[in-house]
Amino acid sequence: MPEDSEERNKFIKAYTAMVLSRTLDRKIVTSQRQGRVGFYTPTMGQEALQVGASMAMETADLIYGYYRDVPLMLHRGVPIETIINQIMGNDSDRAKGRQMPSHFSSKEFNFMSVQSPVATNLPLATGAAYALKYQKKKNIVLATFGDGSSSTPDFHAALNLAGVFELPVVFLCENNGWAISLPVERQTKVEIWTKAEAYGIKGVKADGNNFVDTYEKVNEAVKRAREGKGATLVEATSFRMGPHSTSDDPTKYRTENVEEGSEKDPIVVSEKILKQRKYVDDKMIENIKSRTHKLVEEKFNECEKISPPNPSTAFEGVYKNTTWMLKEEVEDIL
Amino acid sequence: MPEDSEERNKFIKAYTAMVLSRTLDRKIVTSQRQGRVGFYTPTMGQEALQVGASMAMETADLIYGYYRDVPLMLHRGVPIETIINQIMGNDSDRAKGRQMPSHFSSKEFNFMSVQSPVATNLPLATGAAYALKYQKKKNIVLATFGDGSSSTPDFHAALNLAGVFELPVVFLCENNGWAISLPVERQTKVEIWTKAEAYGIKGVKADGNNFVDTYEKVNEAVKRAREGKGATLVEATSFRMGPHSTSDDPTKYRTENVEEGSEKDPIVVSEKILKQRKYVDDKMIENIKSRTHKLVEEKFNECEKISPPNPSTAFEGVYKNTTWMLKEEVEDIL
Amino acid sequence: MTEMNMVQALNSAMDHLLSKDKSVILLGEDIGKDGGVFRVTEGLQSKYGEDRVIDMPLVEVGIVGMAIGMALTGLKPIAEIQFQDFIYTAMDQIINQMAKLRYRSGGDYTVPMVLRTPYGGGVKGGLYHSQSGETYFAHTAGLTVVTPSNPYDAKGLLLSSMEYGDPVIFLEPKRLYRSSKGEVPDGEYKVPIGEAKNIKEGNSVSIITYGSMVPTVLNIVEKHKIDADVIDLRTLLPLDINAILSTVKKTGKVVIVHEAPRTLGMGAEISALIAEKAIDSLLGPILRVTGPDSPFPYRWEEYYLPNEKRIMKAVNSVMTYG
Amino acid sequence: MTEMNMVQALNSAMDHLLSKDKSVILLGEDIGKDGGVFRVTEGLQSKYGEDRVIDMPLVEVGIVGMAIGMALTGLKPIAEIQFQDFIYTAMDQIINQMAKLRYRSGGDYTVPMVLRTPYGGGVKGGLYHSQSGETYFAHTAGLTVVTPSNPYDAKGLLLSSMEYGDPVIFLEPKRLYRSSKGEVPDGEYKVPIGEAKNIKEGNSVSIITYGSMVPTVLNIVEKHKIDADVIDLRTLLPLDINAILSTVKKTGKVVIVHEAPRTLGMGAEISALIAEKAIDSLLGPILRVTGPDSPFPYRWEEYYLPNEKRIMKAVNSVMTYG
Ligand SMILES: Cc1ncc(C[n+]2csc(CCOP(=O)(O)OP(=O)(O)O)c2C)c(N)n1
Ligand SMILES: Cc1ncc(C[n+]2csc(CCOP(=O)(O)OP(=O)(O)O)c2C)c(N)n1
Ligand SMILES: [Mg+2]
Ligand SMILES: [Mg+2]
Repeated sequence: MPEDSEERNKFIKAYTAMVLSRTLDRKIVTSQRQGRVGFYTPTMGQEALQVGASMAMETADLIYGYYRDVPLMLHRGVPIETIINQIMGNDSDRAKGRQMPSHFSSKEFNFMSVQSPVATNLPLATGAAYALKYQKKKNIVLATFGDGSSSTPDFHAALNLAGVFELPVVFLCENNGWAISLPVERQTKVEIWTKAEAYGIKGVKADGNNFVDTYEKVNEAVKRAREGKGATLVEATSFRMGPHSTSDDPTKYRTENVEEGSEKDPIVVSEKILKQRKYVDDKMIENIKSRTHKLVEEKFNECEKISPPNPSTAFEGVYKNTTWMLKEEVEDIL
Repeated sequence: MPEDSEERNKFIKAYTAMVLSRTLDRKIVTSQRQGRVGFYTPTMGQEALQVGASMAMETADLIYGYYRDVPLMLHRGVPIETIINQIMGNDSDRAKGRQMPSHFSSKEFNFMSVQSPVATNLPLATGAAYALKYQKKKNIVLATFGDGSSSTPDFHAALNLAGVFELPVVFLCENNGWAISLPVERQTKVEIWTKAEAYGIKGVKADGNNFVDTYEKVNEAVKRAREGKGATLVEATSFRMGPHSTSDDPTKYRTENVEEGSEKDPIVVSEKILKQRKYVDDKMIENIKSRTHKLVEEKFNECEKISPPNPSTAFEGVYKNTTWMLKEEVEDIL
Repeated sequence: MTEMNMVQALNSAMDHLLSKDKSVILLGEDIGKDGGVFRVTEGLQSKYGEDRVIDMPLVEVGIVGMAIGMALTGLKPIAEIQFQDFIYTAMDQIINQMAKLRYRSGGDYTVPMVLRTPYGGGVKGGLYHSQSGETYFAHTAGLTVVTPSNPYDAKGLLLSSMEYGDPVIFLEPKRLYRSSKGEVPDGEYKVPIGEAKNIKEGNSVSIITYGSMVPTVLNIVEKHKIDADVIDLRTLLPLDINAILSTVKKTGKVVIVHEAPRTLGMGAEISALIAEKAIDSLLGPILRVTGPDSPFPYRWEEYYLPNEKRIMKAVNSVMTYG
Repeated sequence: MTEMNMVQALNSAMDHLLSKDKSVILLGEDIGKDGGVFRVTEGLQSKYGEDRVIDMPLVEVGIVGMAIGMALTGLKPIAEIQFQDFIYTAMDQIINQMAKLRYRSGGDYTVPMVLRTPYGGGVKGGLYHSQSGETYFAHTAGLTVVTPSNPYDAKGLLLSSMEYGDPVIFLEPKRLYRSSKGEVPDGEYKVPIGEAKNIKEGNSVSIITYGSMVPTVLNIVEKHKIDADVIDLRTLLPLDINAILSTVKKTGKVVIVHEAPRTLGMGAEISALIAEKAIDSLLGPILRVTGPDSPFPYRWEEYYLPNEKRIMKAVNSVMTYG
């Protein structure tokens, strides 16, 4: 093993976050089948690109993410409990179980609350970037979305505005090849990163299976944004190794798949990279995996024991000042 | 003068339509100032490009136009009365004055009823093109819109769908340099025709001040569409020589302007083209102008005499079968 | 007649329409190979082809806009929005194009089409997979809004909608997709648009409801042996004013039940119509049992939805009034 | 105090806000150099700069979305939609983001902002420049909806809205922009959100109205010397239930006037609240005088808008009832 180096630490941190996410993913999917979790959108296959992107970000940078961004959150430092509690919708969930699983939020780590309608976070990210620029802050915004989301109105609005106002925002398209059952080739005729040109912003493609490549591409985009050089659209290509969600049956529409542990699995690719640079050996990998496994089991069990929120919380926090109607209605309900 | 030729006839027809439109434009604007017309969006400056585009179309082709498309309609053969009656909102208007002036419609000439929310005709055009393709018709769709309209959700939706389904539709962006007070450079960072690439369709720029150039570019796009080769985005650059509408005061935001009769006036440019080819001389031009002037005066006066529609028509035709509520409401109203 | 659930009934209606008429086209997200996220269009693409059952890119405004364009050009489109919650980016196409084309063109251009979408809660969908947005459509002149509460009405209303000549917003109560079962004719039949159904006769109280709440109301009425006149509206725009006024005149006591939020929910219009046209028949207040004025929660949806406790409280309150 | 019309009052409110707080930002189409198509923002860009009074590209979903993002990041945006008729492409941002962010994030993320837009008819705008879409907003939990009927309320409500802490939909009755005039304080003051105003006392009939119809109603009441209690709602969500119930209890006779279409217009909710909570005070039917359930016509808008004939017919009908 080489001496501890900054890069080594970074890479091990990155790899650990990927493994943690994968382990958690598996745990949640299994628990869903057992009826212990209501729903989930697995993130398997997108770990490397998300962690690569996260490596380029500072904590004070703002993330406008989407429902598959668990690896990104974990690498950023969001406690695993935050993820699990959200999925459980228990009393420790910040939103008290109001949202479906996979709709995360962490103000502490500047990870904006996730909505379901895809890509509608992008105009918000543009507005946030405008604010940061106006306030002369050095921080920037990262907004993520899927390949299918490139067809939406909000994608068009946000990228054009980011171009016109030269905003410090990085748009990260997590191209996993599918929008539920629609393959990306049927979503649009061109590669998504090339759409940047239509908005006068920079476009770049990253190998999303390679966290180093994604890190480098996103990092360059982040730098440009910080230097006031405007927005970038990064397309990171990867695979959706699992189903769209736990409600989805991909055998209906999909013939090929990237298997866990196969050559293309981003975790396997990452292991290779770390080994090549001699940052880890098999034993360390085993170690990380078993530590992670233990951690996930522990945390999951702990979080599962947390009691549900009080039913009243389902009707609180709609406004700063609750309306008289809602007060009246809740009285009738509870 | 050369012998009558097909081209000569075509060009004279084109020029005549431009002059007719310009004359009508002036008449309506003047009448608006006199309180004889409620509102209007002058088309001055966009005559050449519209007539050029119209030359490439067959009557059975479908036009999904916008509020400035008077020259296109006139060249297509839509009677001048149809235009004037719409603007008057009189009893001979097909829509019985329900719509604001400039919101034309002519089912007879396959010119779709114009809406106000800009670019929302584009997805409709895409659907129409899908239908024509599905029905194996040889006809195609032309959809027009302004430069500002390229920022809208509907632009993005329509162009991407036209690309994905390889539809027989030509998108004609009438770039007059302004969206009310916003110059096109502030609307988007790139030339609009280049946005085609983001959708995998063909993009081309035409000199919209030159009807021959626009004709050729649109004609090529039409051919491709007819041959099943998919959609094209044509950007025809021109000028908005007048205000945005009769309610607009461009001195608030605009310093330069293209004056009527100046070198850049598309009517002047067209005269030059026709003279160069020896299709017309000054006398013929005078002739066309005075005939047109007379025609516009006559028709305008005739149409102005037509009585208003019955007030009841304002509440008819909402449904095939009027709802009981509306019946009851109208009884109360009338 | 075959026993079907609502998904099967809808599928059978579309199968029938597609087989009968080549101009019928389905379009929506994941409706083809995948058969729709609720399987309503299952098997139809492989039977009728990719150009007739179209898997659309992820753009609701494009789905609706394209369907309007198709309807304007001789096709008979049935468009699907995957969840009603995601329809709002298409709202401009619905309000400003779909609903107004006939009017603004003096009848030259019309939009005969159906826009289907699953709505309502009770499937653990949270804020964005549970909304009941019928008000947004029922307030919009030019639209027609229907919602079935059982498989028979689902098929019959869909067949009627396709012949209606104007755009129909077809709201499918997703909670009932599989739980509601019943006999459905194999061939063609119609359930008329604009007609409510008196699904249980009674004299002591009128319960007016529709869509997903119908089975709940019927169960409660049966369980508590309430002498209730129960109206299933079936069409939300235009409302069946005769059915509403008849039952009010009969009982004088009204409870309206729906899961959409109370403020400006359908109950508001129903109540206002009664207060306008049948005030003298009323023997007590008109009560609404509805979803509260908040987003729809993931946890505790059983509290959000009108339930036995709340419905019985309202019924008892009007029945013992005075 | 200065005599102002509504345009000037709104301009003065925004001028005040911009001068006081650097985090206040205006964004919209043509609001800068052009000063807005109704001149409401006239002179503000040259005074405060292009980065604070932003001329936006033609994309309503971008205007609203960007404003939300700004509000989430420490700015205090006032966004303008040029005509309310063009707001629908932004409806998803309004319903699914703006209205739900506080709730879905457990209060971690909030959206303090104002979305201004002119609405209503009477300016010869036809289908697409005359709509009164207040129902679409007032049915949406998470939003707050206000509409002034005079310059004083316009400025006072706008100043209150900017301190409200939640998103406010600010509907400006464009017909009154220049016709409504009155004394307006030069400095800061508030008109409270959620409070209606009894603008004329009377005992024989309650007329409940708001926004553009207020001057019409007042004129008619004066001209015909009707002993009417007139309520200007000012806030449409949440409604001022106390003001509504008080006047009903006082007069027992209610006419509601608005120009939005009747079906599921604000009148529906007002009527339903009364039928629910004050049925015993009623001495007759609750009548609604509203725009009909059709698009807004260019010609004959004077027939679309509630007018003297129709309002008087309703007033006489409830006053002579029984
Ligand atoms: C506006 C909208 N329409 C439809 C949906 C339903 N839906 C959820 S995810 C999804 C596919 C998204 O695909 P993509 O953007 O590629 O992201 P991925 O799930 O593949 O990561 C769809 C259609 C939605 N959430 N939002
Ligand atoms: C969706 C929408 N937003 C705003 C408006 C108000 N408006 C009318 S025309 C116009 C500018 C349109 O510019 P452009 O597309 O370039 O067409 P032009 O008028 O220059 O021909 C605007 C903002 C509208 N009609 N539709
Ligand atoms: Mg994807
Ligand atoms: Mg323009």
